[in-house]
Amino acid sequence: MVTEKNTIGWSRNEMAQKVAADIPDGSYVNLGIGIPELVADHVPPGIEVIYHTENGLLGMGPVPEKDLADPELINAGKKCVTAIPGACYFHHADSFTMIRGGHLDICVLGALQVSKEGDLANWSTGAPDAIPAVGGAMDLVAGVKNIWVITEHNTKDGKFKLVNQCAFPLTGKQVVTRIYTNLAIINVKEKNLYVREMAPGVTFEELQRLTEAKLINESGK
Amino acid sequence: MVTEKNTIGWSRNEMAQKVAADIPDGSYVNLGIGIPELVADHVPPGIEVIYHTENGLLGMGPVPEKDLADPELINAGKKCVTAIPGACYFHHADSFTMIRGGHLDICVLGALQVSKEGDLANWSTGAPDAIPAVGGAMDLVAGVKNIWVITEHNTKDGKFKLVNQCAFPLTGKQVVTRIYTNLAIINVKEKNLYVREMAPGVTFEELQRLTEAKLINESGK
Amino acid sequence: MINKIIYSTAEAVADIFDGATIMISGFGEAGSPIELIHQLIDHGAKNLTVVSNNTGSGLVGLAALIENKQVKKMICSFPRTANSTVFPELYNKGEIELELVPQGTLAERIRAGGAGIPAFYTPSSVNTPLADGKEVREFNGQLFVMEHAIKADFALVKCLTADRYGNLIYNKTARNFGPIMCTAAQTTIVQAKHIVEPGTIDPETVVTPGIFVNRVVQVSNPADESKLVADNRRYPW
Amino acid sequence: MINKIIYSTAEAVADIFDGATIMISGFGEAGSPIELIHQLIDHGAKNLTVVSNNTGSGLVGLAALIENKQVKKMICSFPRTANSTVFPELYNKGEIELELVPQGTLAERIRAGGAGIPAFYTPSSVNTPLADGKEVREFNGQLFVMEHAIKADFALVKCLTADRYGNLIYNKTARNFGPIMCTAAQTTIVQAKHIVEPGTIDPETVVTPGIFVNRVVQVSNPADESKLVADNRRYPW
Repeated sequence: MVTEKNTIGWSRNEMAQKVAADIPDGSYVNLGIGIPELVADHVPPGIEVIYHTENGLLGMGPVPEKDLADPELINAGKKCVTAIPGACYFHHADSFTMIRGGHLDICVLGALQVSKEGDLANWSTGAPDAIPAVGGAMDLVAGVKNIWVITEHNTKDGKFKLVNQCAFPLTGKQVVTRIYTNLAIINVKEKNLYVREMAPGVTFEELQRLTEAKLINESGK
Repeated sequence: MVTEKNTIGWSRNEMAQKVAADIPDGSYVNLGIGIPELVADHVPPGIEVIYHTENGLLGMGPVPEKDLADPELINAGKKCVTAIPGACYFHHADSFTMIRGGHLDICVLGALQVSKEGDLANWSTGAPDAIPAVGGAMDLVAGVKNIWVITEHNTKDGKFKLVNQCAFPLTGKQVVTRIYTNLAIINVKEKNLYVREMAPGVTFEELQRLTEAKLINESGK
Repeated sequence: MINKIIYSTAEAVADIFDGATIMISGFGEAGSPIELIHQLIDHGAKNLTVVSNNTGSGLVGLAALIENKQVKKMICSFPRTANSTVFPELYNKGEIELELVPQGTLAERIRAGGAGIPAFYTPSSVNTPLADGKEVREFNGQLFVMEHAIKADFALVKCLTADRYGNLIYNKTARNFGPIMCTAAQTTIVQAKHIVEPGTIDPETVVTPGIFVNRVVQVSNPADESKLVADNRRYPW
Repeated sequence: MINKIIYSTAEAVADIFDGATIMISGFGEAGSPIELIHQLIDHGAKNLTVVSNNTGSGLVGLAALIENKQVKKMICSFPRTANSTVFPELYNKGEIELELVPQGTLAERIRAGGAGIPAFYTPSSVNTPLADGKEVREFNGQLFVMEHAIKADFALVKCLTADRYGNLIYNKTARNFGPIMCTAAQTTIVQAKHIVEPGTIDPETVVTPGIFVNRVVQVSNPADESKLVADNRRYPW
């Protein structure tokens, strides 16, 4: 039931490229930790995107040369980054004014599960010995206009991630507007999942088989 | 019934001097518009006081030489001022974080009426054709630790200002901790007025006659 | 490419519509975007709700906007100042509405509007007429009044220096309401004395991050409002 | 004369008492006042409630304070990070309490504590387990959860440069929680790399006004936490 990596579907970098291609010029974007971080590497030339990192920087630039790394210039994943000309620093309350106040255009996050209504679970498996850790995810999904999820279509052991109802604790209810997986790009509209595009070699029937929630095909294929 | 100015009691400058003498070294102080502004002229040498003005300056200095006046460096009364070395500028929400958050030590305000319980009325006579204007007074009395009032003991037409109950709309309830008038210095403690000091030539009987609220004599005279 | 610079004040305010809520920075004349206000008079939008600490002086700037009958309602803390006659006259004739808000509550309501906080509790105005009709609630034995966020359709703000991203710095106490108003409006329009290349403003010292700004127009020699008032000038000239 | 400069970290933290609530700045190691934390370990105050975004790395700094059993409860948004083992172990053994707060709510609760706002409403965490037991209320058709201010007895904060009035500036993203924590503590204790004369910091660029700071101690060469962790160092040395 598992789709093998590198045999069918997009690679992580291809997924990130698909996300990057959808970011309008001039957008203010927050990229979550993990796969979302790859998106910045794929923004097409001529497109200017301003990256926000919730620990207090607007205008985040790429990872520095190793000997130029400054442990006091980091991103939300606590990796060393750089600042572009025209960047600015601010404190945490101001940073979350940007997030909660609706000033960011797009946030790209990872997911454990997404429901057909756009509910997101991405902070806790609810396992009794797991240390719960939420970070800024709940603020991001509550405040940013467009919440895009980038994720493998299924778990490593072949379980559904796009489900009818999230079993894991929610990060936010009806917040996700688009899902990029290794198999498809799916829009969440009016509590339904609409397939916009499928990876080469993926059929709609196959995609539905790998998805618990009912899909509606808008891909034209 | 009116006490004539310049015959008995303290002048405005003497009142301001009394206030200034009571400000501990190192205090953060907000001075209201009008008579309170005189206080800054009388701080004794060796005492360092940091003045806050709610329009965004901590470390307000004296009025500038006329040709050095900057219309973008003003106090709450919209008069040109200066900034001391070590001053800083900030926006209005941060300024009222200082006020509302209890960070200022003393605020000196004018008054229309003060009640025996420390209620203050200083923003509106409630007259039907008066334009109501409150400014920062309600925030100051709600947030600053010590609210001191500096005022003539009676109105120009001989009416009481230290009353049993304020007739004018309140600025705050049980907020005033000390009153400096041209005739006396009065502490407000546990809903009563305690006379700490009287101006030369003023007797307690005379003072009580000019005060609607009952006074308790702690002046030792 | 991001370029928020607009080349005329007329273009900057062109889409302000009748009935809009507009925040206007300034504490008295310090920080008041007088050229943008005058352009709004030329533009002519009516039935405006204006959020600003004062109501203007003389017959220029905000006072002129009010005299021109473009303002239906003022939300402010101190509607009378030394040279303020326009607002009091209209108010006493019942021709303009007033929502009087304590200055710190006004600032916090604007900040809340920008920060996605719909309501908060404050000790200011408890037991006064300005708390009438509002929810009062006890926390830790003390009373507080609930206040709601204020948002605007447009903010008109004056700053010292801007870049094409909309990063701003201000001059001295002219900063006042500018930074919080930038956060609370759908469209923030800024007049800047100087425009510089991105990176010229030290990233540690940016006061308003560009994300809060939509349009920047350069006004190299802004009028000195108090001089206009002293000279009995009136806008439109 | 006002002089908030203290000449030893020992003196700076001397009055921290058992059972105190302490805010500690930093996002990971960036902005973490490691020398003040180590001094607090030497000092030995127990049963502390610590408010900090994370729970420390390796066996130094905040992780060492926790390992030394001085912390009864953590209030934080992200208690596990790459090199964080001390907190998870104690938590799974039931030996330390955790109040998990969304990062933006944590920041806003601290800011509210400093600003005299006892409570506010936020959209963050609505319909999630972190809103359980909290008041949920509708404004303009949307649901919000009520959150309370957090105040502390002490704040331990790291900055770049300070003066004797307590005015502070920070370095890059090491600013993070420092400025708001300074406002929310009864006693704010700051370690600064540089101390300068008043007036040296441009008054337009001060990030934390001195009114929010009680004590400043110079730590000219603060340790690099990630290097200590990489070298498997443990405090006390």
